[in-house]
Amino acid sequence: MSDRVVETLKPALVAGGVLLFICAGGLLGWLRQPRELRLDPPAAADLDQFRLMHNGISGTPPQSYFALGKPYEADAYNLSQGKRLYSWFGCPACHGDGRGGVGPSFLDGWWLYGPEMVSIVASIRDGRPHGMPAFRDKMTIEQIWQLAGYVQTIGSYTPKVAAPSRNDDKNSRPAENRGPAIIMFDEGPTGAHFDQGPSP
Amino acid sequence: MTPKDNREIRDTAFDAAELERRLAATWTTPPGLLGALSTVDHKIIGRRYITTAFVFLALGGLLSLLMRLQLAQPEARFIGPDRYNQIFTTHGTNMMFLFAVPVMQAMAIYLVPLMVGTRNIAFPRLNAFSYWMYLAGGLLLWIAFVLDTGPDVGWFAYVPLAGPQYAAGKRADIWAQMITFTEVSALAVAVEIVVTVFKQRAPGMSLDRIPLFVWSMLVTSFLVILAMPAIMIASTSLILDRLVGTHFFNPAEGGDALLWQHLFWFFGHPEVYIIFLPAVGMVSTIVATFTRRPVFGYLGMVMALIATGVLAFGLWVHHMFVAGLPRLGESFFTASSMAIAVPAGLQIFCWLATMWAGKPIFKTPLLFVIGFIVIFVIGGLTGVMVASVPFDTQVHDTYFVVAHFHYVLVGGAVFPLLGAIYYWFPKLTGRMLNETTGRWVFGLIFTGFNLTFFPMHILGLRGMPRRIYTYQPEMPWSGLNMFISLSAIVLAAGFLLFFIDAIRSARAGATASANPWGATTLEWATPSPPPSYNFAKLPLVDSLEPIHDDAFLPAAIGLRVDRRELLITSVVEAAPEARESSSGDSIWPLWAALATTVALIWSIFSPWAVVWGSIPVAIALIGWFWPKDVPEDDS
Amino acid sequence: MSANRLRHTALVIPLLAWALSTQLGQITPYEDCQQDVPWTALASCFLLVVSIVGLAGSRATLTGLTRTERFLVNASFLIALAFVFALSLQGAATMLLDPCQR
Amino acid sequence: MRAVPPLLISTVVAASGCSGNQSALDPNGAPAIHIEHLIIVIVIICTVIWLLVMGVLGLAILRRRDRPAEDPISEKRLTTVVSAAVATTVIIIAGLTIASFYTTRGIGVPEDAALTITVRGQQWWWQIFYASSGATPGFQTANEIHIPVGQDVHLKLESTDVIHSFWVPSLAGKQDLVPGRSNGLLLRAEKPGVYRGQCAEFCGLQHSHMAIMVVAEPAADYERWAAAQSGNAVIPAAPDAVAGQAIFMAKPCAACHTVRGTSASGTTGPDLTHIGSRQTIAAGLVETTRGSLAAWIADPQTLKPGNNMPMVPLTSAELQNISAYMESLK
Repeated sequence: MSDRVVETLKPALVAGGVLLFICAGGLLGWLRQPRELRLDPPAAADLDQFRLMHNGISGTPPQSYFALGKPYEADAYNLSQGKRLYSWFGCPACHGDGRGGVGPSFLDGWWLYGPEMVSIVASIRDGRPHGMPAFRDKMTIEQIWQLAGYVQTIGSYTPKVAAPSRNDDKNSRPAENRGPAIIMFDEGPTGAHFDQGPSP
Repeated sequence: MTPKDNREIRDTAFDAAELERRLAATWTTPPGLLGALSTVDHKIIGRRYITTAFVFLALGGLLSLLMRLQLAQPEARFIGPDRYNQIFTTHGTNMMFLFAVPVMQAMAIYLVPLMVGTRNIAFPRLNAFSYWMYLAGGLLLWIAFVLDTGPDVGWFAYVPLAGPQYAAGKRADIWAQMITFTEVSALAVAVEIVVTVFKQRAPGMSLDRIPLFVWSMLVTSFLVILAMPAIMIASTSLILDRLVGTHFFNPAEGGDALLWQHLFWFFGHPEVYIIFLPAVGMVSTIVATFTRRPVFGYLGMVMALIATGVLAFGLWVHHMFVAGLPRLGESFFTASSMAIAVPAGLQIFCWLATMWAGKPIFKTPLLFVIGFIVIFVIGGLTGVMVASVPFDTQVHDTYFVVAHFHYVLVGGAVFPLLGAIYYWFPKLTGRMLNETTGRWVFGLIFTGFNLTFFPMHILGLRGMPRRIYTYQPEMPWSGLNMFISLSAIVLAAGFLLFFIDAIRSARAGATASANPWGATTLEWATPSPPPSYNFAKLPLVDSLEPIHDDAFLPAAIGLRVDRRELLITSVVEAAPEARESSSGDSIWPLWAALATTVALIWSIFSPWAVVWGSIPVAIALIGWFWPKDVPEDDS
Repeated sequence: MSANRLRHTALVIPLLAWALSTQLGQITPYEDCQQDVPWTALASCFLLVVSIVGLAGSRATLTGLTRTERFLVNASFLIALAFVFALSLQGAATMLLDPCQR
Repeated sequence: MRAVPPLLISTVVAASGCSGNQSALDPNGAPAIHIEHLIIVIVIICTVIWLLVMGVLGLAILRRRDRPAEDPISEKRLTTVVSAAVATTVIIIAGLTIASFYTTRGIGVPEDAALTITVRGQQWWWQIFYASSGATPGFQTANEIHIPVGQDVHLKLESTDVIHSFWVPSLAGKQDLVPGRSNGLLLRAEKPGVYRGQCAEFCGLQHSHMAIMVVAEPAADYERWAAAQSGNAVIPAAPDAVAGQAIFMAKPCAACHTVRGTSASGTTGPDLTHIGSRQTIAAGLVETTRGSLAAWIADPQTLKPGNNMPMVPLTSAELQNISAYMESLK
């Protein structure tokens, strides 16, 4: 009789085995890099060392950025931090909720310096002509990367795995996790948009 | 086929040996993997459920040891705040949703059909489905935890912290969907138990002859049916807020952060009684068996169960005494919370009276019941304390409350549960647990528990809040915390010994007879473990104690033996009404559960999953309900 | 009301009265405070009276019951007593507490 | 509860003599004293009940059984005893409930408090606003509340992000700070002293390090303090502090923090105008000294992982100067 019991217990034992497997995985997960709350100073210094094309558009991030797993584009926590910084550092004063104002809009998918992280980081860090101030002395480089990741998300050029959190205030524009702009904004035969603020 | 034609295949037509052979052929689950995956036998599913729930208990226990390791010293650096928040959230969620509620329902899945004298639970395929859903929900939570995306917002997931703005990533979504899994499975089991108790009782088992454990599971099932929809609404609104962009809980857009708390605790407080009431039933059963007399005051016990069950729905605001509601409205909940002490006290007095008047035999199950009374009375009295608004403003969200609810839930539910495992282990496995080891298990757990949790009352009064991952060295808490952490090792050793004993005894324990304790409820009138058809002939019940000399009065019913048939009886008097077929084994519940799992997990990532994911669910349900061309019932 | 229905008033009326009172306790204190009328106390006392009437009604007809029926009626009477107790404590709260206090 | 608590209460009270402690058993404010009386009454009654129940349980286990189990007379006696026990329970419960209601009346918020202070919860610090009164203009501070002894103080509790809970156990029970709502709490210190409190509602990563200090002092001292706090920051004189001020303005610090009277006017971090006068920094994390300020500024994420202050790269000289400047802001 008890053999039958053992037999019928088998699926449960299998389930138990699976759970123990998870437990072992838990130890592995322990070793997995946790949510990065404090970036090592050398890593932060390295994030400052990206290379930019001479025209200020596009470039290459430092190798360490890829080694970290592109955390400022792929990690919801960093994107959410970026979103907070967006309001903390007064970005809405010029760019509004992303629709633009004094400064250009991020929403239309037409960016003067392109959608690459390096360009955005450079824009924030060093400033740009026609009124974009440099935030080099106001923010740490880690914050600048977080903010850049968020700004890139507003434009939503490419699909992302992660999305920043939604603000608990009135929704005045499309969400950051909508479909990528690259589909919605086909360049078409007409070329450049004329209504997006001053050119560099 | 007319009844006249199949008279020769009724159970009245055969002698005992032939009847058992034929019933076994009809009811037994086929061997092999397919058989294991498609079985609808309530005993197999019940055992699976219990085993899985205890695995989750062990995992949740490991998490609590990690927390104690971190809290043993001030400003310890063993676990960071991010991981700690995941650990305490997963510990709470796991213990409430994956251990406590399922294990109680699992005991009912196994025991209720046996105790009411029927051959299978009502809706057996739904039962199989509910187990797979439960397993999937548990795996979702634990896999997420391992991948460092475990929920980190507390098991209560208060908004706005769990809302779209402050809980980045998928962590809170995983929590909300995992709740949905367990809701589905718990609701399914609750419905099965209500129908089994109301319509499948053995003839003669009128409402005043139902065993107290069955009464408690009946009340619990109604609580599940009424409370779970509240959390379903809550978790669904939360996930809509987070994924779709609704604003139920967003004050900036006319939502309300306190709405979440009302919805959550409207479920959350009855949840405590969903866990506690089955334990009350277990205690009554064990007390009756080991004092050699029926429980004193059957009427009072039933009254207490129902009154507690209903009052449970009027207590939710006592979790919100400091949220800023009018004190007058809060005091209404003080009144109800205090009033619930009366039925609880009545139960304690009845058990004491039973032990006083009976001749107690101090086997391990009764030891756990005595431990239960010692601990639960403390938990109940601290419950009276936190029910008072001014008292609660000091101890709410402190370690006092941590101590209180562990006294209520571990003392009030886990102690009876362990007693119940020792008591029903022969019926579950056909073997006995070791009595000597059992005494050690009880001693270690009882001592370890009190040493671990009693000092937390004092910590709470001395100002230590809950859910902190560390505390500063200048706070006067480090001595007691170190003491608690060391005591937790004793407690863990007790549970470890229990698990070792259970695994060893399941394989090599002493073989159990049909009724090793000399008990008087129906499950003991069939072999240990019971055959697939539970009872060769259905029992006839003539009193609260239907077993006389280890046997019951067999009823001459005339159920067919060539297909699975049950007897349906009336709700109040349990008079026979009809014969009804009970479903056979089927793989479709598993497919349906898999399809639902895919849809639910996918919906964390895209709302479109609700649309596309419903197609496989529909296919699985069509397969499940495909007509079999068999008449359903005969009057 | 037939005797059969009257018997079950104990199970239904005090429970409903208590549930209603609990809900009103979340609503009326705001009105009390604004209008300076003790709505909560009035509602609470009224519901207490109603529940006691329901309780008494169930004791009016106890003859001619089967064993199971008598069991149910007795159980519901005892259950109802717990709710009358809770209601009277709620009534005491309305007497002692200021509805404006938060 | 057990026999221990009354004894323990007295030892605990004796042990926590220093008033910086946060303990519900060391009350120095009117509401907390009311509640402590209730706590003691309920704990004593419950301890007695528990002892009685345990006594009956022990007798039930140990008593000699010479009579047959099923005796109709003893059955009837049991019914009487159990009914009496239930009746006693009803009476005790009613008594405790009424006692609780009376205590509730004693801890309300008065209509006419002498002083109203707005406390706003933030992840993970307390922003505090004093309204202008008489000659003193309104001002903002953080993580430290000063109140005059023996006067009713009304706290208005608000939150800008998630739910927090204001709890200074030696002065009063706790009250939540809920976004979208405004709650109130009565504080009334009966004795001068420093009372520590802590956020009691789980609010995220640094819920553990969100302490608040309530300094109760005689009215004259309080007035002096309020007048000093409402003024602009002192202009540094020492050379290292002067250098520190320049660095503070040039580095990211000024983008988040306000130092009144300078160009630093960020609003996302705590107001630092008089940080040198506060007892602790980083919401009760460490005492305010030049060393702890330097440690905090050098690496806030190691001391309080996950908080919103970033690690700003500074040379050791810069760090020394900035901490000297911070310390000088008395």
